[in-house]
Amino acid sequence: MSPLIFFIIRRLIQYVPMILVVIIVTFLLVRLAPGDPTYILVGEVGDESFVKAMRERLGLDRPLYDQFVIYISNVFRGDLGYSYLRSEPVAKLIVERIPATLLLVLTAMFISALVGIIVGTIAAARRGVADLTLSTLSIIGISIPYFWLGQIILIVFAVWLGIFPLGGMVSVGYEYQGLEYFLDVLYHLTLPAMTLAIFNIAFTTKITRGSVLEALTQDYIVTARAKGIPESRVVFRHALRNALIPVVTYTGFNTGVLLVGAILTETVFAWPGMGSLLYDSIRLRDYPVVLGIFIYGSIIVILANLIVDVLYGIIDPRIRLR
Amino acid sequence: MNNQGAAYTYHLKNVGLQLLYKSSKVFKVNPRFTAGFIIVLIVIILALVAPFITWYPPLKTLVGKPFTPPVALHPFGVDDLGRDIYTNVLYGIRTSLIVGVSAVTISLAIGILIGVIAGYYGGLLEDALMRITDMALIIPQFLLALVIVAIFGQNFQNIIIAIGIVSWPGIARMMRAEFLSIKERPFVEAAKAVGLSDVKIIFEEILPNAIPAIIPYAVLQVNTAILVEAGLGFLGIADPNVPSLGLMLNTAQQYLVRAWFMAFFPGLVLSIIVIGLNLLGDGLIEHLNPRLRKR
Amino acid sequence: MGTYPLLRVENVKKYFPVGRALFGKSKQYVKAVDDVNFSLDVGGSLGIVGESGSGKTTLAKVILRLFEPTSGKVYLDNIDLFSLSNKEVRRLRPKMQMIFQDPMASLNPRKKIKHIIGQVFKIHTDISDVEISERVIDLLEKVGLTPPELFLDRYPHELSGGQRQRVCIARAIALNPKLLIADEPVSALDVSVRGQIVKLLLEIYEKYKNEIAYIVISHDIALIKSICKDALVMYLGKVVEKSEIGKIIEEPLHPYSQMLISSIPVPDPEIARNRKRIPISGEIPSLINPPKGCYFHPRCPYVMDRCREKMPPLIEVDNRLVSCYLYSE
Amino acid sequence: MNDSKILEISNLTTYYYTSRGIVRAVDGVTLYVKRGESIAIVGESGSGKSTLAFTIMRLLPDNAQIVNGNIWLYPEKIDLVRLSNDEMRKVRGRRIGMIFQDPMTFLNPVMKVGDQIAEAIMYHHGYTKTEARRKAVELLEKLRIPDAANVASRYPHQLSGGMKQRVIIAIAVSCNPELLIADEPTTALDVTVQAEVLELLRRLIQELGMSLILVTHDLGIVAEICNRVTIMYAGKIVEIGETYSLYRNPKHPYTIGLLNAVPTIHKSSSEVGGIKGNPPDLVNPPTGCRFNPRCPYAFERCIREEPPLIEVNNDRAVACWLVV
Repeated sequence: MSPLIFFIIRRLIQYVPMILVVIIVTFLLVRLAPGDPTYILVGEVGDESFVKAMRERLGLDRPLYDQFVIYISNVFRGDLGYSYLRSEPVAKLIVERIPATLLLVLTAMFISALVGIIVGTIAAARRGVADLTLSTLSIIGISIPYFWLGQIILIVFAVWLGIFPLGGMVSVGYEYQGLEYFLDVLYHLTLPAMTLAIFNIAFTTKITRGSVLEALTQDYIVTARAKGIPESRVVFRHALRNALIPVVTYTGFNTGVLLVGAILTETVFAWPGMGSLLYDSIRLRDYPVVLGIFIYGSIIVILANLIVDVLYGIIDPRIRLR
Repeated sequence: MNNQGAAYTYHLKNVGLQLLYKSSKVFKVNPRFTAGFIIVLIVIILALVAPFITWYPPLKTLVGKPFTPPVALHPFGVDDLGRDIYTNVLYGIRTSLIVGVSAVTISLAIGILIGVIAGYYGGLLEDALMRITDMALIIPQFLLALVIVAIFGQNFQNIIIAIGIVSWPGIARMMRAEFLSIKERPFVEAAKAVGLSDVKIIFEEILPNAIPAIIPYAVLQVNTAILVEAGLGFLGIADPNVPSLGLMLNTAQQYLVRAWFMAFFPGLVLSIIVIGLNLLGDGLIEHLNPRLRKR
Repeated sequence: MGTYPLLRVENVKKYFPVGRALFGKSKQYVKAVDDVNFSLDVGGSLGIVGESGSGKTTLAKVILRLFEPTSGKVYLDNIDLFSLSNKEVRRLRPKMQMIFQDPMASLNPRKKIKHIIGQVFKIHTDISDVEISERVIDLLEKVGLTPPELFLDRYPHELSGGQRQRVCIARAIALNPKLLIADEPVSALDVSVRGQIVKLLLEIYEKYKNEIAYIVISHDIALIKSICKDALVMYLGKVVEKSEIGKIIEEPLHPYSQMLISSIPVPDPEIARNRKRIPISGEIPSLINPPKGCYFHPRCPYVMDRCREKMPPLIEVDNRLVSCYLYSE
Repeated sequence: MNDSKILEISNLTTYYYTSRGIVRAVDGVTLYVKRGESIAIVGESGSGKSTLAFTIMRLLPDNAQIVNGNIWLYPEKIDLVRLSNDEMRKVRGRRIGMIFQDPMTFLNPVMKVGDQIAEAIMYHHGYTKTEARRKAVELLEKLRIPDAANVASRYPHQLSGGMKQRVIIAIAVSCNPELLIADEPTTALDVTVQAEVLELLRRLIQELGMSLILVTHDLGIVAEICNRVTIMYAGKIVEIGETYSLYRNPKHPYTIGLLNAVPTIHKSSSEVGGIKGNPPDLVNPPTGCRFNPRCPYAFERCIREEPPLIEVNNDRAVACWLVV
């Protein structure tokens, strides 16, 4: 077995049980919560007969152990319960919303990786005023809460200037097709993606600057300079290549933050992803959906971490062989 | 160090001015730390004197005409229910700081305990604890806190506890890393060699050397806690009886087109708090990293 | 008084598990110390020589029970150290002390000198604080940190390298140990300061000759020669040669000892350029996968067939011990 | 041996600017290196010997600065101190190569060692990647590395310490520089490996006709390979001389002390001396002769006045009032 495959398998073994843990944690929380867990698993609905039917279906009248087994097997079959308020299965509701969220997250991620790594490297290599400005900006960038940043961007660009839509993903009332549809989505995507990307650019810049700076103090940089190769090659080939390892790791850690960021940003722009769904469900006390979003969100983050971790092993030749 | 200099610092230590002397050096070296320190200081003072510089009770409705834009009597405007935004923002700072500090106290207690046990004893216990920590680190902490508050009830206490118990893993991990590296340093072995007991080695030799590395991260953790609270508030998960910057932004969301000030001021103040803490924490990290400082 | 040696080391082994299989326990071991035997009388001084990875420091730490042994026996003053509980070992610590390589790292940076040394008395005696500080002052004088008052309230980082090592030595001799192990005591110090510390170690040795035994660990044979009477050469966790230090330098028996002696740089151009040289080849192999047979055979200029088969035993040749087939039969 | 100079350093002064104050690491050093010669710069940590080496290469950290002096590189007699960064880059690697102390940290961990060697060849000679790689393998073969092609395609962490140090040497000599600067090249290695690497180095500079500046604290390895020795103390040269005569007849009290301070296998333990006191703090060095607080022969003039480096005979210069 090649070391890389071995490495990937090892990581799979590490990550998959986490999904199980998330489900167990959810179950325990529901059980530990004060009051009748039925209301959390079913939602605050008035219909007595529906509640009774659900209690039987979820085995809530049976011992804890049985409930646990039923819960786990339900979740693994993709059955997260039924949203009485929306008359739809929770899983269906969430799965429909995932693509929109992913579109937002991936766009922001792509832009910020591109911009953040370049800006961060330049800040680290240049030092001086440019660095001070850029790194101060990046601290401010990661500090501003994205939901507020989104609100301000919305007020300025949509309300005051009126050059972008107030929200949504497509223009209501038009049945665009093909390219037109694509452009319309892009038009709606601009502000939320910008909001999310600003935070993430700041984050990536900060991490990149830090680790390029660190890399530039390493001894092998002296060796590279002693060879007489151009400084740009020293920075990009020698320092950045090494600095990318922590950058990738932190990007992995940050997927959770980014997903949460997307959820909050969606709320501002009424972007039809998991975030808006979560916001509405909290207001309506539609707990099955809230729990479902927690489980699905965790799974997405776990998978993202798995991918990043494997990537990490590919970038750094030392990791694989450990 | 030359003798005169040594004698001088020695003198300072004796008169208890050591801390001042050291921090004066920090300020000179790191402008970012200084800026952060000043911002945080101002924020703390504002939180403390809030009752004396506001002229309405917090959360009281109809003290002004709803949706009044900023005027002298209502510097930040009036919200949809006629509450004075300026008053609620100042009390909101209090809430943010209380949440930040108490939640971090909880997470420090859990994190240090787990980190110390894992770092010092090692073996299977460490493996198990660290596996749990890694998982807890990956699961989106915000969503977990949200679920906890949502199903346990939206009151102030629950929010603090929820934020506290979801944010320990970072501290635990750092603490363990510090312990592992300090444990390997020869002075710990030397302490063992002269016959110090485990408990004494942990508390007298290792912990005092590990704590300084944790401090800047604790500062940044306060920040995270404040942001999580605000985020929860923004989604509507908050205690309605406590002024909260996040909850104000939640209300503002419905009136963005009509009342920009409802979103602008609470968010601005929230951002300033977080910027201050970030500058402070970052400056501390940079100051403590000798390799970066040298350049 | 018995006639037994102060320190007896019998078949001591220390294996570290390495690598972790996907499931279950690891099967590979690093044999850091593999079956070491020697004894040391009161007044004896033994040097342990070896390059990095030879297991010399591990051996010292196993003897002092800073590492738990894999197997074997160590008797100090006829007490079976390996059979003691952790608590009992702690009580015995004053009798066996160690001086570490890096004096800066082996002093707690957040404690004053008086607390670092005073701690020893606090743990093991119940003398008053006043008495402790008298003893500390006394010790500082003994190790040449004069006037002692100047050092009591300092932190380690306020001292020079040589002064720090003196503090470490003071701490080690505070409770009159029977066994004193110095692990590379001067290698972290400035060259011009090394002589001072060597002198101090010799002074202490002269003073306590009738109650103490010394072990000095170093990669530097010259250092060992200036402090010790006997030496033990280690290679990959095994003892390959043991005898009086002068003999090892004059006429090393084991090919590895020969290589080691001939590769030591001599600060005298005449000797350096005209001495006989053993051709040097290869590097120390990995401890995880040591060569079959004699561990040294891949680098040995005199390698024979049976060297590749089986590890040669440690045999006696004119009052010296060597592990090499060149000297058997 | 050709008697022409290859490098001449005159009154070179390098300071570090630290939070504690100005560290006078190299303070008015004058020195020359002849073509084909091996010269040692010996000193303890903090003597400024490494700073001197890095100053010649202009590879100082940001907080250090060349304050004064010249470094002339012959035959053109260009002053390295005054070259632009771009011009200096063309000197590095191409005309002066450098070997570093710790093979563990001085190689890029995520780059194959063959590529690390090939880099300078590509840049200075305009070779293509494939050509440069082939050249790198040839170099490794010259350094007696078995299976060189295979070694070239490995990462540093897959090689042993001695092997890595050979890669560092290969990088330094890859463009056939006229001068090689080695900063403690064997300190991080085991004794047996050290001997092997030294032997290799000696053979290599002979074959390629390079000059060598060997920076070290170890008087032992100097005796093995250098023609001339420079002793530095606290940022200044205290004695320069031809190796044989300097070891046999050291003149400066520091040199004498240093030769006595190291135990050797040819000395009995009673002969081991040592120098009292500690190396000075270069932020606030002693007045007069910097060695005076530790010198057994110091008299009043030594505290007052700094002794100049005076040539006492053909091959020896000493900075000491006793010798004047």
